[in-house]
Amino acid sequence: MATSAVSLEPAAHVEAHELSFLRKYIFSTDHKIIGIQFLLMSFVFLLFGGLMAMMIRWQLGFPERPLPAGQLLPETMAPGGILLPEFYNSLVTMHGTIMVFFAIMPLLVGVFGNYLIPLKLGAPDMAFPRLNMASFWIAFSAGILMMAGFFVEGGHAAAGWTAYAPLSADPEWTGVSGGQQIWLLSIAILGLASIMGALNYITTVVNLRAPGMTWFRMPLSIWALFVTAILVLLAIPILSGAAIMLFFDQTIGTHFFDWTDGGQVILWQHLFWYFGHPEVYILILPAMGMVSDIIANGSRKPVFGYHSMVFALISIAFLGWVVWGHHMFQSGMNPTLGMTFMISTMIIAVPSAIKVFNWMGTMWRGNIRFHVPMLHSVGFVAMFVIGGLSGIFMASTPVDIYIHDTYFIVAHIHYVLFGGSLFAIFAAVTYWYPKMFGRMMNSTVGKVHFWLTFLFYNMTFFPMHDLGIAGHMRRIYDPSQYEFLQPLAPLNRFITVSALLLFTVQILFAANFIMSWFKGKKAGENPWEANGLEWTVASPPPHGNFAKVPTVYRGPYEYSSPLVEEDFLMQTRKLASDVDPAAAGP
Amino acid sequence: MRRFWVTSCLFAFLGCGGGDGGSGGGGGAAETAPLGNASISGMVMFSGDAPANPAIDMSEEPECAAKHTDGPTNPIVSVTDGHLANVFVRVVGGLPGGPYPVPSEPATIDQNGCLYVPRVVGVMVGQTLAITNSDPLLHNIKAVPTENRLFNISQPRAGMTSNRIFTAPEIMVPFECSVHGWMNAYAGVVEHPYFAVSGADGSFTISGLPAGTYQVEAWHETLGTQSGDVTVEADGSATLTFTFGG
Amino acid sequence: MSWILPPGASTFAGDIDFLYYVILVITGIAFVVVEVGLLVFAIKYRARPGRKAQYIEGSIKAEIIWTAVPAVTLVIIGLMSGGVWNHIKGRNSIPPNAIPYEVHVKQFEWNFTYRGPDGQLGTSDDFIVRNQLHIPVNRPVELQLIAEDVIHSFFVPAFRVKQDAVPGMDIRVWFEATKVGEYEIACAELCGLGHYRMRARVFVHSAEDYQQWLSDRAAAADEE
Amino acid sequence: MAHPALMKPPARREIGADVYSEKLGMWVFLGSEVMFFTALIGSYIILRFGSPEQWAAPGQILNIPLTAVNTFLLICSSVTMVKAFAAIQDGDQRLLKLYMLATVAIGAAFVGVQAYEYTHLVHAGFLPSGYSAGSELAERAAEGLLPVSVGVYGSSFYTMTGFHGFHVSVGVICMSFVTWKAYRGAYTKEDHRGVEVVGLYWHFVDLVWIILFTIVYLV
Repeated sequence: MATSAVSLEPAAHVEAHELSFLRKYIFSTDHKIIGIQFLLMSFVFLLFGGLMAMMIRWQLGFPERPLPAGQLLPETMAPGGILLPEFYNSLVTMHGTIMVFFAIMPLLVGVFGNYLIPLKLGAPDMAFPRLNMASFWIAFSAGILMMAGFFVEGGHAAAGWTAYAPLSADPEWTGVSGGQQIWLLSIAILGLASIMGALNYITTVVNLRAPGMTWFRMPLSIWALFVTAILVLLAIPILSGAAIMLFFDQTIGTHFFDWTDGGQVILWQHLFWYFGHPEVYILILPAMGMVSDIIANGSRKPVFGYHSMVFALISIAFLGWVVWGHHMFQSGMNPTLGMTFMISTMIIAVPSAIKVFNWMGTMWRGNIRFHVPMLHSVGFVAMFVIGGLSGIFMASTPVDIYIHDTYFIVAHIHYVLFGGSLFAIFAAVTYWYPKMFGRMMNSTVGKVHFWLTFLFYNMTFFPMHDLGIAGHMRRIYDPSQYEFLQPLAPLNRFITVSALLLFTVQILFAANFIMSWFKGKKAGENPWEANGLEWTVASPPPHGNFAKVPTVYRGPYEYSSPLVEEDFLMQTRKLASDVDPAAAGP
Repeated sequence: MRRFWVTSCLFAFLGCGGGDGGSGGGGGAAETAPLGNASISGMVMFSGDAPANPAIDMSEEPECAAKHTDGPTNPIVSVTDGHLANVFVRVVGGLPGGPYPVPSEPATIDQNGCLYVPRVVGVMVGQTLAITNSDPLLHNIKAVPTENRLFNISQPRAGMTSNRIFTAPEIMVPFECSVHGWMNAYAGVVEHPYFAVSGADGSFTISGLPAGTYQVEAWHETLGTQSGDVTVEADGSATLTFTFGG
Repeated sequence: MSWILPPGASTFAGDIDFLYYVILVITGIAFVVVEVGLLVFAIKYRARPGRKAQYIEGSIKAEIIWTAVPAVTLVIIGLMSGGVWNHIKGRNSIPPNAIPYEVHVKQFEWNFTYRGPDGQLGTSDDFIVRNQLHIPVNRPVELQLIAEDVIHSFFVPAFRVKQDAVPGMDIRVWFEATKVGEYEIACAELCGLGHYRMRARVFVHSAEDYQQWLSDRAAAADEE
Repeated sequence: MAHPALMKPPARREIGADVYSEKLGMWVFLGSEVMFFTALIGSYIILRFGSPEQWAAPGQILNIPLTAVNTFLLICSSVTMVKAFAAIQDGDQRLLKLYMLATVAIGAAFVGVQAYEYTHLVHAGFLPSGYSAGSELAERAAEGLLPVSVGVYGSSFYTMTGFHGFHVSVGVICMSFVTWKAYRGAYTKEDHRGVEVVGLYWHFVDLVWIILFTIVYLV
C-alpha cells in the first residue's frame, strides 16, 4: 500500500538537487548505498559471530584454562574468566544465530541482492527504493535488538539457534527469559525486513529488466538471487509464525509447544525446519550464482551448461521444500517419513553435483586468470564439494543415527557455510569492490589472505569430521567429562589453535578492505574485462546507474567469443549482426 | 499475563535491578542499630519415631560419594535425640513497622558432597545469599519462586560463588540441582531480620527484638507449619518450643 | 586423525558401519575426482599470454552423464540405507523377546527403571538406578524413553544408537549388545546448562552376571 | 474533479510482466502472507488432530451468530471495495470516495465487533492460556459440560483470529490513507494503482477470514 505512493522514476529527478549527507548516506534510497550499508553491518556481525566462535573454541580446546581477557566479562558470564555452561550455551546459540541471520544472509541477499540486481539488469534502482531503505533499517534494528539480549538478566537465549521447544519455551529449563524473548522478537523483525527485501528483488527482476535482457540472458548471479528471493519470501513467514507462537508461549502463556496442555513439542521442529531447509539454500544459492559469474570471468569462457545451471537452481529451490525432515531423523518422527525424506534428500544432492561439474566444465580448456576473486571461487568449489559429499553420510538414515548431533554435522555445516558461502562472499566482495568503491583491493594481500584462510580453514574444520566419527557430540561445554572423548583433547586443541589463526588472518582482509577504500588503485569501468551491464558504467556508478536505458544483445558469458578479437564481449555491445530488441518485436 | 509485562520486551534490560548477583557485598543499606535487645530462643522437637530418610545412590558421583563414609541419605527429616533440625522459624506478627537494617554479611549456602549445606537457610529481602560449590563437579542451582525472579545458574567447578539477592519476601524459595535429583534446599526470604533455622540440636535464637508480643511460625519442608505466641520484655529473653509429630 | 569408526558393540554396528564405509568409498572417489580435477585444470589451463580460451557453451551429453551417475548412485545408497533403517527404527522392528526398561529422562539424569523379580514393568517391585543401565549380552533390550522436561537424546556411541526422547511422545528404542563391558551413554541433544554432563553408563553383563546383579539389586531394594 | 495538470501521467508499462510494479509487488507480498497463514493454519490442524479433546463443540464457547454477522460485514466490505475500484475505473470520483469510506467503515466495524467478542470471551473465562480460574466457563468445565482443558484451543483461537484482526486493522489504516488520497483527487480513470493494490490486500484478508471462520468457528 505504501508502495503505491512510490514514484515511477525512482532516480531520474532525484539527482537534480544536492542531497544532504543524511539522505545520501544514511537514509538513502539508492540501492547501491543500501547494499554497502548492508555490507558494513554484516561485517560487524561477522566479527561478533567470529569472536563468539573463538570463545567457544577456547573452551573446547582448553576447558581447564580461563579465557584470555575473560575477566573483563561479567560474573554471570565468566567468573574469573571461566566460561559458565549457561554462557557457553548462549554463545553457541548466538554464534549460529548471528552468523546465519545477521552475517551470511544479509551478506548474500542484502548486499549483493541490492547491489547487483538493478545494475546487472540495467535498471535505475529497485522497484521500491523506499521500501528498500526501510528494509535495511528494520534489519539493522533487529540486529541491535539481538545484541541487546546479552545484557538482560538471565543472559541471552541459550536453546541453540534452532531454539527447540520446550527448552526455549519455558525459562525454568534454561534460566533465560528476557533473552529468549528478545531473540524471538528480533528474528520476527528481521523476517519482516527480509520479506520486504525479497518482494523488492522479485518485482525488480520481473519488471525492471532492460530491453533485450530476456530471462535466459540474465547472469546466474541474478537467477540465483531471484530464486533465493522467492525462497525468502515463502520460507521466512513460516519462521515468523513459529517465532510468534513461541513468543506467546513464553509471554502470555499459550500452549502451542507445551506438551502438558495439548501442545506438541515436535511441531516446533517441523515448523522450524520447514523454514530451515529452504533457509539453507537461501544461504548457498546466491553464493553459487556469484561464483558462476566469477568462474566464467576468471576462466574467460562461457559458463558450461548455462541452462542446466538455471534448472539446477530452480530444482534445488523446489526440492528444498520437501527435505526438511532430514534434520529430524532421530526426533521420534514416524520412521516411514524418515524413508521418504531420505530419498528426497538424496535427490536434492543431484542438482548440486550438476553445478559442481559445470563449474569444472567452465574451467576446462579455459585461459584461467587467477585473480583474487577467482581464487576464492575455486576455493568455494573445492570446499563446497566436501560439504556436499559429507551431506550424503547424514542423508543415509542409518549412518545419521550415529553422526546426528555430532561434530560431523558441525564440520558439514561449516564446509557449506564457511567453505561455501563465506569463500563466495570473499570472492564477490573482491570482485565487485572496484564497482562499489571505485578502487581495487590490493591483490597481493588478497592472495596471501586467500591462501592463509584456505589453509587454516581446512585445519580448523576438516578434523571436525574426525571428532564426529569418534562420536563427539555438538554443543558440549566440556568434552573431558566423557571418557571416550578424552583421547580427542589434543585434536580439539589443534582445532582451537587453527581457529584462532584463521580468525587472526582475517585482519588481512579487514585491513585490505579499509585501506583500499582510501588508497587502492583507481579502478576503471571494467577492471576484470567482464561482460555484465554493471561494467559499462563508471566505478562507482552514478545515482540512477545508467545515463540512458541500456540495450542488451546477448547472454552474460560471451567470453572468448569467436565473433570478436578480445576475449570478452559485453552484453550491451552491438555487433553488426545484432538486431535491436525493440525492432525484433515482442 | 503478569510474566509478560514483567519480563518481556526491550525494557527488560533497563530494569534488571531484580536479583542479579555479581556485585558481592550486602544490600547496600546503611547499617542501623537493631531495634532492641530482646531475644526469643527455643527448641524444635520431634515426637515419635522419625521416618527413615531415603538413601542416595551416589555410585555415579564418586567425588561426592567419597565425602560420605557411611552410605549417604537425604536429610529430609533430620532428627537427633528428638530434636528436629532444618526448621525455619520466623516472627510473623507483632513487629513494629520497618525499615529493618539489612545485614551486610551474606547468608551462605554450600554444595558439599552433593548435598546443600545448610538445607534450610534464611535470608532478608535485599541481603545477599552467597551460594558456593565445594564439589569438583557441576552443580546447578535452579530456583522457581513465585514472588521473586526465577533463576537457573551453574557452578561447574569447586570454589565458585554466586551471589543472589531476593526482592520480595517468600516462604520458601525452593532450590534444586538438576544434575543431582535428590538435592533440595529452601531459602526463607523475610522482610525483617527476625528469623532463624533450627540447628542439629533443634535450637534456634531470634535476637535484636524490641519488647512486645510476637507471633512466631515454624516451617518444615514435609511436616508443615506450626505457630506460637511469645512475649518478651526489653533486653529480656523468652523461650518457645515447637513440637512436630511423626 | 582417522576416518575409521570406533569399535562397535551391538548388532547395529555391523550394518551401520558397512553403510558408512560404502559411502566413504563412494564420496572418497568423488572427492578425489573433483579436487584433482580442479587442481589439474587450474594448472593446465592457467592463463598464458597469447592464448585464448576455447569457446564452449556446454554439452548435453556431459550434462546427462553427470546427472545420471550421481542420481543412480544416490538412489542405490538410499535403497541400501532403507533396509537397515527399517531394521533399526521401523515401527515393528522391536524383537518380541526384548527386555523392557523404562527410562525417565530429566535435566540432567537418566533414571533407568528395571523390572523387579516379577518380570513386569509398572509394578511395585520395579526399581530405579540412576545413570546406570545394566543389560545382558546378546539379548535385545527395549527402552521406553520418557522425557520429563525437555528434549534429550539417548546416545551410546559404541552401540550406534541414538534416539531423541521427546516429552509427550511414546518413544521406544531397541538394541542388542554383543560384547560384555562398560560403555558410556551421552545426551546428544542440547538440553540446558548441564547438557555436557548428562552422562550415564551402560554395563553389559553375561547372562549369568546379569541375573546375579538383578537379584542383588532386588534384594537391596527389598531391604529398604 | 482535480485539475488535469495535477494528475499524474498514466502508469508506464514496464518491461517484463504485464502488470505494473506496485500490483506485482502486492501479489508477491500476498504470497508471503499465504505462507504466514499456512504456518498458523497448519499448526492449528496438527494441534487439533493431536488433542481433539481440547476443542469445545462449535458454538459452545464461541459466539457463532455474532461472528457470522461479522463475516457477513467483511464480505460486504469486499463488495464495496470492488465497487470503489469499478467506480474509479469509470473515473467516477464521487462513488470512489463513497465506497472507500464505506469499506473503511465496515472494516473498522469488523475490528470493533472482534474486540467486543474478545472482551466477552475473556470475561467469561476463555483466555489464550485456557480457562481463567474460577470463571464461568471453568465452572461449566468442572461440571463436565465443556472440555476439561482448552489450553491449546484458546492459544490457537486467539493467535489466529488475533493475527487476522491485526491484518484487518492494517488494512483499515491503509485504506484510510487511500481514501484520504481519493479526497485529494489522487486517483484518475487512467491511474488508480493505490485503489487496486489496497483492494487486492483487502480481498486477501477477506478470503483468509472465510477460511478461519470455517475451521475455527464452524468445524
